[in-house]
Amino acid sequence: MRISVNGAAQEVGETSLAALLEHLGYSGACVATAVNGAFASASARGQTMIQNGDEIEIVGPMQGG
Amino acid sequence: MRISVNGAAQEVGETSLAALLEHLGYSGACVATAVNGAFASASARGQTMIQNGDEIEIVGPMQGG
Amino acid sequence: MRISVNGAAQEVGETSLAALLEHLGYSGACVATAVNGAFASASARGQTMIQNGDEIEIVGPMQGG
Amino acid sequence: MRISVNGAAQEVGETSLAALLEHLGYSGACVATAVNGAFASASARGQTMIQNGDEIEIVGPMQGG
Amino acid sequence: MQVYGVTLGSRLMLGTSQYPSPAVLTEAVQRSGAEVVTVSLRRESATARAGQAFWQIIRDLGVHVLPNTAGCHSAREAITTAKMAREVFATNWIKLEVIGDHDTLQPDPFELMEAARVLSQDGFEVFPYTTEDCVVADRLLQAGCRVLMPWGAPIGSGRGLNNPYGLRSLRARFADVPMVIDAGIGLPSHAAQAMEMGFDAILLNTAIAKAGNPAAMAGAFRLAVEAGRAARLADPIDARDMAVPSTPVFGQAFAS
Amino acid sequence: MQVYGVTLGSRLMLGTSQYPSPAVLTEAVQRSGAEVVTVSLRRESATARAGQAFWQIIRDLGVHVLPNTAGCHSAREAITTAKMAREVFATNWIKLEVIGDHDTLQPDPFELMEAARVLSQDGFEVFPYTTEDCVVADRLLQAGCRVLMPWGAPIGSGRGLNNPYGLRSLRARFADVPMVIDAGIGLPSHAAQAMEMGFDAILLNTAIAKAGNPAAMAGAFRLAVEAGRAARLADPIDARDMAVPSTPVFGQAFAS
Amino acid sequence: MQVYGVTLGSRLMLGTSQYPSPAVLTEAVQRSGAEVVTVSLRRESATARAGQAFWQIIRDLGVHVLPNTAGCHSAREAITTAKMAREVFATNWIKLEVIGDHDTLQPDPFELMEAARVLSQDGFEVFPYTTEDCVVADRLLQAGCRVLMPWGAPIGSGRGLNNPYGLRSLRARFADVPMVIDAGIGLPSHAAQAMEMGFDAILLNTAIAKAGNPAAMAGAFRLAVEAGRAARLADPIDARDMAVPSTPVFGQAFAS
Amino acid sequence: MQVYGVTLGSRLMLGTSQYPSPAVLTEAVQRSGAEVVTVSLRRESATARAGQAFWQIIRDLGVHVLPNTAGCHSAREAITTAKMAREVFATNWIKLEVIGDHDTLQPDPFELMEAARVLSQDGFEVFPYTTEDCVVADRLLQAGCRVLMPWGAPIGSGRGLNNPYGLRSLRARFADVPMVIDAGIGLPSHAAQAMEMGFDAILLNTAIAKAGNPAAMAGAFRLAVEAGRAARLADPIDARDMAVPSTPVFGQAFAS
Repeated sequence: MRISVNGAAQEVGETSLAALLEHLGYSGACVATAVNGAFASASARGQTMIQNGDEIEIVGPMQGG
Repeated sequence: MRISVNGAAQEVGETSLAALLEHLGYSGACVATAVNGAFASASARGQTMIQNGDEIEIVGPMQGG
Repeated sequence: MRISVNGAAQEVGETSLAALLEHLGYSGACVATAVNGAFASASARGQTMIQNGDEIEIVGPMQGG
Repeated sequence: MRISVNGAAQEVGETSLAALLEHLGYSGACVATAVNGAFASASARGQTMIQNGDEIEIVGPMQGG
Repeated sequence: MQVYGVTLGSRLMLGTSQYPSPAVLTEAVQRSGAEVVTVSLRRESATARAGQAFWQIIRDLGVHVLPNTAGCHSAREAITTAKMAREVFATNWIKLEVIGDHDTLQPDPFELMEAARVLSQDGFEVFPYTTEDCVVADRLLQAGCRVLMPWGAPIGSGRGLNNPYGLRSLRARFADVPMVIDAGIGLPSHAAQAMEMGFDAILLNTAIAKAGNPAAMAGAFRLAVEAGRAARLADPIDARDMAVPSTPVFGQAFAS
Repeated sequence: MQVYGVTLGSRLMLGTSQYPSPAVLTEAVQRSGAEVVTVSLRRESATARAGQAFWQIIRDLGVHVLPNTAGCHSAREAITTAKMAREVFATNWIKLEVIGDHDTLQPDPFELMEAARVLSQDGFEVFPYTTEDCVVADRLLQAGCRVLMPWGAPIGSGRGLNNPYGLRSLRARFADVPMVIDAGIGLPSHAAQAMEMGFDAILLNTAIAKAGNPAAMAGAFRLAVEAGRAARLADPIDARDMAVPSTPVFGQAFAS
Repeated sequence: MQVYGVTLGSRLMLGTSQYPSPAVLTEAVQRSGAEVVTVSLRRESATARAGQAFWQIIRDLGVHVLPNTAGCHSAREAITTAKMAREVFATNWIKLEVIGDHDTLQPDPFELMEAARVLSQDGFEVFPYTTEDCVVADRLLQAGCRVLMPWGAPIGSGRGLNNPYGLRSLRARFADVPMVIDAGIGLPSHAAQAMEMGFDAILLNTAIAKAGNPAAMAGAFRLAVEAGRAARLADPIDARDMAVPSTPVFGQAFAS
Repeated sequence: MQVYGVTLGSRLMLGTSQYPSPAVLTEAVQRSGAEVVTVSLRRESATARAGQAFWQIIRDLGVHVLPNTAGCHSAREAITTAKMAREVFATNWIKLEVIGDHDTLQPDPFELMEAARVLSQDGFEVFPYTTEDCVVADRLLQAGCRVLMPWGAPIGSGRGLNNPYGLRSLRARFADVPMVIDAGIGLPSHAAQAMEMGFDAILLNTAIAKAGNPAAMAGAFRLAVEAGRAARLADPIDARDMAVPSTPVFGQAFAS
């Protein structure tokens, strides 16, 4: 499947959002996720299956004004 | 029927809006009308039958800023 | 002699400014003096002889902005 | 004699201010004059003899704000 | 200037309220050179018929009439009022006022936007009374408005341009939209300032109607609006922080 | 207005400096309606005689000439310059400038006062360029001046009225003295504001001469000065802190 | 002061952006005395993990964290961002920014209101970044907000209170609602002025982070906010139009 | 800061007039941290001796005393008053006030300059109360003054800095001269603003003495003066005309 992660194209197999995060190396990181513009909570990541064309956002803390 | 005209209570019999206006003495006056907050155009006054409890507004030109 | 002290008319005999101050009850007070608009220093009061018509100012500390 | 006219050094012989103006080519011009910072009126130019070292100003109309 | 396809020779518009007498109103409108006056609606008495007499005075002025929806506090009220005004005054023009705050008579951006949308779709040519808010302005334009009427200051306050920075931003953001400063103007210098900033016209009422001599004040505002417009076109100097001499310094007498 | 016994129909006075050409200067003066223009003196070359040509242009305008002492930094310089100006321009009028600060071109109150005293005694009719300082103004009046020319802002800055509070105090303190705002005016709205505050006339130069279109700007200032004066006489409304409705609220439709 | 049930000893809140280094940020927060700092979210790289390090720095400060939705241009974006922020920062607080204009970064009242409504219903405690518009404020309160964050001036402009009259109206209209002036503050005097006007707290970032010495500037703002608050409580004198003597005039020497 | 060789730790100076009671005065001075207070002279009654009691209170404060010449309208009066003050208060310091206008209590530049010259030659260390006039300031410095006390606004008006442009020019023109803003300050934000502009200290009286809670207001002013001074040293950001984002825009979620 072809998806985008943080704006960059990625080729992935069938996977849950949780598995994708682990695969991408986010284990242990304090991040939040959205799929196609909708919030995907940490507790729901295991049940959230990635679909072809999904746009995934993985965000973490940053400075803010 | 009991209606209000420009905020004042009135007792009237069965009548159209057009007839009401004539009855009240507005013949020939350049006025516009609303029934229960909705515009009632001059051309529709003949077909507009007054209902019990109707709130009629009859307005004319005035100074404005 | 007729003089004025702080704007009030006074009748006095021949006297120095120092003696006048003592006579008026200013002994020991921290005040400064002017005669006819000119400063009369404390050290000069003994030699300053009062003339008829002199205008004496005797001022002390007050609040100021 | 050595004088300055409008800030420029000039060598001149014995002369009145009036003659100097004519000599310098100001005939007929609407100008005013000052010698050493003092106004020299037109009517006095004939009697005003130039001295060695004099600073002469010859001014005319200009734009002003 | 053009508003909704109508060419106006005068950039001053006048309210008709609060004048000492109809005669003074008439004279003030004439002295102002205004080609647009605002009017309103109220409950008409069948016997007194005050509105009919007023309407004749206005018609005799021979100017464009811009009815307002003054006093409305919701889109629904404003829409009904606009429709009644269209019938009475026989014009598609409507100065859309939807008040959101009793104290400042500030427009309500939410109700205003809704009413502007509905009325524009219904064929009205809407002149919305709004704030200097750029985002609200953008929405009003999207809703179909082709003219904006930002406030200078709260209605009747006479404060002039209360937020010049915000107004300047608004003017810059929508450079091609006709904008009429409406409300808050107290003095001719305020009107001139607004025109110098690039606003297209001025609508005012209280400053003329409540002046000691309304007709003379109308004339003063006419001149000021023309002055401000002419200055805008004549490319004014920029303000400088430090002084520069206006009389040339070369050729100065007594220079060494 | 009257200044030193001369009645003026126009309340706008113009400087003659910095124009792109003599033709533009002439047109600007005509469009402005000014009846008074300021001029200056400089070293004249016997051959070029530039001043003679300029003087002819000014005379052709048929206006009153107000020579200045621009560039002078002491009473002595200013006095000699004034005397030269009187002879060249054949007038007792003198716009007395004695500059005290190179950066702001601010007048020097001490030298100004001394020069005003000497010149007034010598028969000059002095128009002193001064600040908004009430005490200096009082001294200038005591020295014989019958007109004051307070600055709006530093010369050429175009900032308008930099200290409105101070200017208002000055105006109130000497209500009967003709006062001409001189310097700092950048826009017609500034001129209108000064007139609304009760000043009697405006003298300016840079704002017109350096505008993109000087003649058009001159026309704009003419209108603005007339607008401000007319407003002053027409008794303007006061500014209010809180808004009040300009459309009457009685008879409002939909009221309960 | 209390915001959403949390008692704060300090009335100064700080943004965490634009500092020269984390160490300077830490020192500035400490010197400011702030008990609330704002943070944001961005795309996190799995390898660089910059956000994780930053988060540790913030946690070490021991302050309340107020996440923002900076950069969002629609209610939908802002709502998703708020939900992500709640998870990351483990707080129901959200500083709700929905930008409506690219130039001025002005809030969009329509999207803001919608997002505030949805988020409030979802259990968020919303701090909406809004303008001085009283009607928008009223809607935000109806939508469930218990705090308002009106701008002083456009973000990063450092202009201070751009529309004091509008802000004063807003403050008066909702006297009991905690209001934090957010954005536009450039100098401690601006912060003191806002507090004197009765605002409850100040949130700022650029004025400290981009100062030559951020930590010292943080200390300066701390003092200014305390000064303004203390003055508000101490009942200041009113400004007067005319001067009155501060030294008593009775007993004056040399009086006749 | 140093004035006439005396090092002061506090940049706030207080007048001692108009307090509700001596106890409040004492507390206000203590809370303000002021190291300099101003005092005056009046006709002393031999029996009441009110001045003697007041003087004891001031001495107990342990601060520097700066006598003024309030109420004097001529150089001669001011010179005699200064000499009397020197003897009574045992200090060469004199705050030189020579009033030139009854309404605004504005200083008289002519009499002030003359008195400053005479007193400086006589060994006084003169603190002249003056306007923002650069030329008068220059003369006062030439007359021997080593400190200037420009007004913020008329005495007791509480208007703050009435002419910021003029004050900024004055500050820039004499960058190395200690300048104390004296008079017109109404709020702590005014004091902070003056310090941010680079003035060295603030002298005030009415704003504290006539506040509802003078001691608390004294504390507020202390903080504000420190805030403004610290900001000046910390290199503030410049105000910008257009907005810029304070939260970085790179890495923004939802960007395409």
